[in-house]
Amino acid sequence: MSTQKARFDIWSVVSLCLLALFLFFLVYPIGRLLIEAVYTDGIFSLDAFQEFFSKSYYYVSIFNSVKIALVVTVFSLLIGIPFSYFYSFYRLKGRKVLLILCLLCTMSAPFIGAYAWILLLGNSGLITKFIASLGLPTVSIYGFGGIVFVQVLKLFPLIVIYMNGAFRDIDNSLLEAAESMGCKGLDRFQRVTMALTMPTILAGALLVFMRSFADFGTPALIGRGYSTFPVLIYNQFLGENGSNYHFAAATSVIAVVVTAVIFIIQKVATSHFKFTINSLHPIDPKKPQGVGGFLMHGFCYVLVGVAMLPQLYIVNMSFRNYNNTILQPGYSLKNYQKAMQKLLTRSISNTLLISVITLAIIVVIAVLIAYLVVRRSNVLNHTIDTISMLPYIMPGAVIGISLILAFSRKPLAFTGTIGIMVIALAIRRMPFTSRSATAAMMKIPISIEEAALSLGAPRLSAFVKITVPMMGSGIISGAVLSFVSIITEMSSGVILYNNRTITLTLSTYAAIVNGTYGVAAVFATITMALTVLCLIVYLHFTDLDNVRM
Amino acid sequence: MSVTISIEHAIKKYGNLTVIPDLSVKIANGEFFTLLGPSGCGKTTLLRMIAGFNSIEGGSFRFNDKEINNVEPGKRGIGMVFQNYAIFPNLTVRKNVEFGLKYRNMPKDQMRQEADKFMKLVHVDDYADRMPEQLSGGQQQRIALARALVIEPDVLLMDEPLSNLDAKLRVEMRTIIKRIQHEVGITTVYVTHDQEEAMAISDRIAVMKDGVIHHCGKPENIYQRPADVFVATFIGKTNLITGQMSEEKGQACITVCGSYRLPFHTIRPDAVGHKEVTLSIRPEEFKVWRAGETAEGLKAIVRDSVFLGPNTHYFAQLESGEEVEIIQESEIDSIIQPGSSIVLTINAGKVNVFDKETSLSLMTGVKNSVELPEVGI
Amino acid sequence: MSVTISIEHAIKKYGNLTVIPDLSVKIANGEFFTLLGPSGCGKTTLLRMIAGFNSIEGGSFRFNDKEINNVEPGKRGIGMVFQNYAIFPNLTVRKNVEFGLKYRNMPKDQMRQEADKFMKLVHVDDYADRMPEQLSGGQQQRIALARALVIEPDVLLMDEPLSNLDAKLRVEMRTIIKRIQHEVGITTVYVTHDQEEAMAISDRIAVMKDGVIHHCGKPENIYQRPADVFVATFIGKTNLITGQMSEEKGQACITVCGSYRLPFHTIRPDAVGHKEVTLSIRPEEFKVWRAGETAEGLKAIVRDSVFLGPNTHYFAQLESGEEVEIIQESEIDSIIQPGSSIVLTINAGKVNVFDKETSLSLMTGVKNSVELPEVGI
Amino acid sequence: GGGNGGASGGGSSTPPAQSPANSGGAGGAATSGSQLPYYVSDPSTITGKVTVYTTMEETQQEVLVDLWSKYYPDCEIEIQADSVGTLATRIRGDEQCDADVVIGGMFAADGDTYHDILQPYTAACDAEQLYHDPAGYYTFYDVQVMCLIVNTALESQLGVTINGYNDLINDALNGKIILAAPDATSSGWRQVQTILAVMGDKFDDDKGWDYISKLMPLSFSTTSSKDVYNLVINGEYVAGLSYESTVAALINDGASDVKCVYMSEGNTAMAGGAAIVKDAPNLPAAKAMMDLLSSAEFQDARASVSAGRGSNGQCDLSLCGLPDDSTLGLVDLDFDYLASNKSAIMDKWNSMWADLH
Ligand SMILES: Nc1ncnc2c1ncn2[C@@H]1O[C@H](COP(=O)(O)OP(=O)(O)OP(=O)(O)O)[C@@H](O)[C@H]1O
Ligand SMILES: Nc1ncnc2c1ncn2[C@@H]1O[C@H](COP(=O)(O)OP(=O)(O)OP(=O)(O)O)[C@@H](O)[C@H]1O
Ligand SMILES: [Mg+2]
Ligand SMILES: [Mg+2]
Repeated sequence: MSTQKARFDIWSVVSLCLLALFLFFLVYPIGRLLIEAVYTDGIFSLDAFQEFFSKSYYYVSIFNSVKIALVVTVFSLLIGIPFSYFYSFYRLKGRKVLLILCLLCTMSAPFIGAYAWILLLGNSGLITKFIASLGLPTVSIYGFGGIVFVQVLKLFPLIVIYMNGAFRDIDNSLLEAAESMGCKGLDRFQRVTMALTMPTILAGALLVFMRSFADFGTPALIGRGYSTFPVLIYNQFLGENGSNYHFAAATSVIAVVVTAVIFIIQKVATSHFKFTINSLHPIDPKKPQGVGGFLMHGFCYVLVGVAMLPQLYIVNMSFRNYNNTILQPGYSLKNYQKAMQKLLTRSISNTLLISVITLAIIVVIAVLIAYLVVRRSNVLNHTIDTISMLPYIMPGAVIGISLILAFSRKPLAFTGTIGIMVIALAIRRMPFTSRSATAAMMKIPISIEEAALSLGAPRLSAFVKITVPMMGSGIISGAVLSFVSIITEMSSGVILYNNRTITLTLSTYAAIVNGTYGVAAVFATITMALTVLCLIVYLHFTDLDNVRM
Repeated sequence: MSVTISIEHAIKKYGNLTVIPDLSVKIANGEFFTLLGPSGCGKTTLLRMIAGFNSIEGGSFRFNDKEINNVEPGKRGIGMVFQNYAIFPNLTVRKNVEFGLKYRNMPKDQMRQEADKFMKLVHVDDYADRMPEQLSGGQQQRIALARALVIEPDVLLMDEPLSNLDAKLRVEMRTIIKRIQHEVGITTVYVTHDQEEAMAISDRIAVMKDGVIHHCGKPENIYQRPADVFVATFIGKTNLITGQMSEEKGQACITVCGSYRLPFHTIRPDAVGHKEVTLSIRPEEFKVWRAGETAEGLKAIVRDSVFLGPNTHYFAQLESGEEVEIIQESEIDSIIQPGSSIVLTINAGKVNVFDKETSLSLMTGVKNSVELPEVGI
Repeated sequence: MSVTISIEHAIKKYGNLTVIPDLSVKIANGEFFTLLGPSGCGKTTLLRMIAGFNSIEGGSFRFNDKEINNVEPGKRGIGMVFQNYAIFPNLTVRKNVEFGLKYRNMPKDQMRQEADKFMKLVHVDDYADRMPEQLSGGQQQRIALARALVIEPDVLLMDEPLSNLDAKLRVEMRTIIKRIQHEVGITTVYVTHDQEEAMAISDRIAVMKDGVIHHCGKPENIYQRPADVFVATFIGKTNLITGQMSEEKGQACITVCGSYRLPFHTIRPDAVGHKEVTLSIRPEEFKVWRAGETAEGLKAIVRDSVFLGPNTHYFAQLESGEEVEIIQESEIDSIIQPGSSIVLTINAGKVNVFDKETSLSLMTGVKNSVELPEVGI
Repeated sequence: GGGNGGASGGGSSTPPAQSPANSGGAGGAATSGSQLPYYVSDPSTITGKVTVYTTMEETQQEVLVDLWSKYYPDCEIEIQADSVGTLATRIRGDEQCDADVVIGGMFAADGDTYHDILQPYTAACDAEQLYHDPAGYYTFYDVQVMCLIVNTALESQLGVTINGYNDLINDALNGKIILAAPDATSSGWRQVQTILAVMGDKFDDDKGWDYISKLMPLSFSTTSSKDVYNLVINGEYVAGLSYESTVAALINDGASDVKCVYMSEGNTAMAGGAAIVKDAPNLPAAKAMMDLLSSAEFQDARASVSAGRGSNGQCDLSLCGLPDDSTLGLVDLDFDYLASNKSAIMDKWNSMWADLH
């Protein structure tokens, strides 16, 4: 309601509180980073930027990163949307399993996933050798194609999860109306289904783009010297040869500008699709039949199967005998014993504690933001929205650094505590959840909420009792994604963690750094197991028909 | 192409709930066929089965001789107006109307023209480039109408397409629907809750209750000689009064309220006899006399009166305690005041008589058949 | 609590589009006030301004003496039935109905009882535990109704609450609405497109067009003495015929079709004079004579006839070429065949006369005021 | 205590400084009653917890933990391993950082890069050490020599023999060489130093860069030192430019089909070590740790499990089967030059890499 006159009510209070939170935890650290970028020895100077644009090997990385991210986004959409369509419109066999597996595909921690791919598809990888032994020509995992391949398999489930929510929200009678006019099959999919889910498709595309853009592990391992932005930033901040904060901060600022442009393009595109759907008649999934049904099952299971390969390989690795880095013959539980000495239990409990707290914070704030933006559209709330989106366009390491710059000195010394981990993760994951919540919110017709108000419900309880449950699909898909992301988040945590606040993913990372791959595989496997467990518990308490993910 | 629709022994269940137990009906090519019935009786359900959007638990649906039970909705050649409009929220008014034309292999120009024509017909041409959200309820409904009509389908299915329009617009729209339907010869199945509309627009009407067709026939047949008490009460207002039928020289005679005795010439010969009957007397079939103006008749006391434009309704209580409603043409300043005593006489030629036990009509002239109408339309 | 609603100089714009330019009206405490008007005239908009869901671009809205322009909808003490129902799709029928009660500090038991009572009233008690998506359109609409009524608000706002119900149910529901409204003394603003419904249920009606109230008054006033040509044509069917007014001894006389001359006693003295006028003659204000039965009158030829239950409509063409619609009580087997010549006479006491230029009524007895009705309700 | 920074070049020895901290330690009574070595402090004074930030791999950590626990059973040791850049960032970022010492990743050529987070200290065995930090911050325990890691199976498959840098310039090896980016990794940076030192006539001359320009098109660059040896061992690459110590350790661990090749053209050595973090919470333990690291006992123990070349002159190289310094053709490096020209060399490398790819 863009015309709603500004009234001072409970929502104004919420706005102000959110603003204060964001100013303190986000704007201030970013400000510190900016200062770092433009001051050399206390003097204002743009030398770092000058340097960046004077050397081709710096600025080429922009194009490389954008190119990869674009291609990955397109392919993720191309396979993610059909997957989700089959999942949502047909009763595929083993839907729950399919969904869980699909989520697991996104999960491997950076490095270890890409490393597993090398062991599978590298020059002397398992699969490569197998293909070669059949006398077939082999393809190389390295280079541009490899990065795209690995990232697409890792990121397409994000599209699936987003789209599942969007498909749930389509009112079936719209599809029927189209069909009654002769619009069917692929055509209907394009003109109606896709058009109605466009806001979600765009949100998903942006998400994948940003993830791909910020991915450090994959290009670092299989890029064959393909220089990308995150690698550049990472080296500047955390390289073994000492760090150049000044230049790294400047590079970060440039990265943020690039992603900001993409973000704005997406926002403009999305603004063309503002409409509401009142899904009183949700889609009723059909039984897949005949050849089509067979192909659908084939497509989904093969896709998930391929995407799961590195995870399976990691599980396998966790049982292999390792002498530190070197693989030995035979299987045992040695790695697990070793992992126990390496803070396994502390990692698990930290992971659960941090992810639950963070998730709670994120969901609450994201839902509030979504509401403010969609229903209380005004300058203040748009400012909040824009601010909350900032982390979207910031690589994780940049956020980590900003927090360190901001909160490592008294009286604001939060570093080294669980608190800072929660703050970092919350900041980093907030935009993703708030995007999906906003998309969900946009689809709810305002009259439903008005009905609640007219029945005497105070604004807040109308919101909690009616709006939030109706946003359900959007929120839950966002929350599930966030949960998985939080568990596997590494980049911002790497410089913030210590032994007291270590999590499973960071333990995986530490084990990799340590060269103990078997132990790393154990941590990765446990992470996976934990996630599966959480999802099963979640699915158990949710009626499958209401799994609006 | 023109289509005859045959439905045989159709069954519809939602889970354990049987909504349509066993329904058969034939709809002639080019016919304007209306489903009428109380809320929740299964009208939308039946319409959606014809369209192919609901599963069919039993029976066969045929278009001409082709069974369509398993034909995709998109391939049935139908146009549909949905009860909840189902306007595409992401498309402008024009795009909504043009939507179906894209599948008619029509040149762009002609498509635009056609869309323009229909938007004009339903008076939404001023809003062609607006988004549906910015329109009033009635305007949205008219878009749904234009969108279905513009494609000139073989079978037009409409679910309360005019429910949100005012009387003038309703009449105008139903005239347009009727005209297009007639010109193109579209077989049309229409759902409405408005009896007057059904009467005015339909070639035939099926009156349903709980998934069963109680009476299927021409509007005037249904109105004048309803097949059972439900139909009589559902179609138009009526007063049900209990009477006692007796036979006098092979002629039926009915006594109402103990004393008022009327000979009936319209009872089926085989139904004449001694039994309890239910009389259905429409409010306008009473004639009101001020006390004293006539001797024979039902004595009553006016309880209430409502002015309704051309007519005035009276609510009166008979001596037997039964309440009746009466409609008389309004006379300015001549409303009979509540409390007045009146005498009512009945126009026996119009009154319908039903067996009290079975509720079925005892009259001659009841025409009720789910088969194709004998004469062409 | 009881509430008087005063609206003064209300303005509503959607962007550049002014939907309501300047509207004032007062609604009395406990009054049943209906907004009537063609689709898109701004009824929903006005209702939503009263509810507080639309921004107000100008003017003041008051409940009793308190300006509510900036009061939260939830704090205005309103109940509302939305045109598109706005049922909570995530709650069962019962939960939908109970929703508003949660904010009335009612014990659980009583809440359940109240909900049960209202679900029964609107006949959805059988579906209490179903989700709304499993209900028919009319059933959904009734839930919306129950949900708004159960909280017994100070002000009840209803936007076409019965549009998807059949005639019987409509009458039943409107009786329930009226009864509850009356018992609790709720000030009610009602939007409908059904004139008969408006007539039957309302204490006062405002007839709107393009955001302007053309006539505000009691139902019979509006019907019998409409304030202008628009109101005359909108409320009920009417035939507009051009006539020539002349003065004879201070007495108005109107000549129609060149030859048929009628004295009028109902013209306002100040309006009597020589001028062109428009006569609004309702179909039932004609009397039909077969050719030869009377001498004075309008000669016409029957073009078409439609049987509509109690009445039959005739469409006839006058000698002047003007088309008129006539309603006569139906007689079985006595419909006048198309092509027959007839003569029409007019009941001059009922006919309304308007200035041809301004369209405004020239009659005595027009009652049109947006102020509070003088006598209490 | 604190050593005075001498201005001498790398590799030269400075006389042992006084070590005032541990004068009384040697006679302290350990529970066992046996005589403790002079570089071990009185165990009763070393208590609480010592937090070690380290770049050492797992086996080396184990050696350290074992030795520490043997002498200081009352002092718990907690280890966090990561790359030195990350560790340094973490120390800089964390006001309440509990790190006492940083072990590993501190090199003679670092200049003053880390001086802001460290404090100077001269360890007990300084006199025995072959290498000394002129600034007085670092305690060395390791001498780093470069090597090529070669996958012998693939080598013979391709029919090539790799004995030095020149053998890499061979089209048969195109795409089969892996090196670590010098701006991202210390091993990469060390390799560049070595190439420039041994391939040109003079350090950092055109001849050296000419070699690099031939090597680059054939190579894959990674941002992690580990990738180099892991991927050669896995058979992804034939040859990698790496550190001697890790490669030797991996071979000890059982890596098959790989060998450690010392470049026939020559090599460079650089001492690496540890330092005490500024304001270390447990300073006595930190000092004891430095003393221990400088001892031949630790360095030999480390060498025996992971092939680290010790910096203490009394170390026994035979323990880890490494060749003697003299066989490597070591060339001296000018650390000052390196420190001041590091970014110029990196830039040149990066530009060249961008041009050639
Ligand atoms: N959000 C909007 N933006 C622009 N115009 C609007 C918007 N909502 C309504 N209108 C326009 O305002 C006018 C009045 O709309 P309103 O919904 O009040 O009509 P209504 O009288 O309720 O009609 P109906 O009987 O068809 O529901 C219409 O012409 C409509 O097109
Ligand atoms: N998905 C469903 N699941 C269970 N019952 C349903 C479902 N849809 C409809 N029904 C029930 O089937 C019956 C018939 O519904 P239908 O929608 O056909 O009614 P209708 O005649 O169109 O009524 P209305 O005039 O109110 O729209 C109703 O009682 C309704 O409650
Ligand atoms: Mg229906
Ligand atoms: Mg409306």
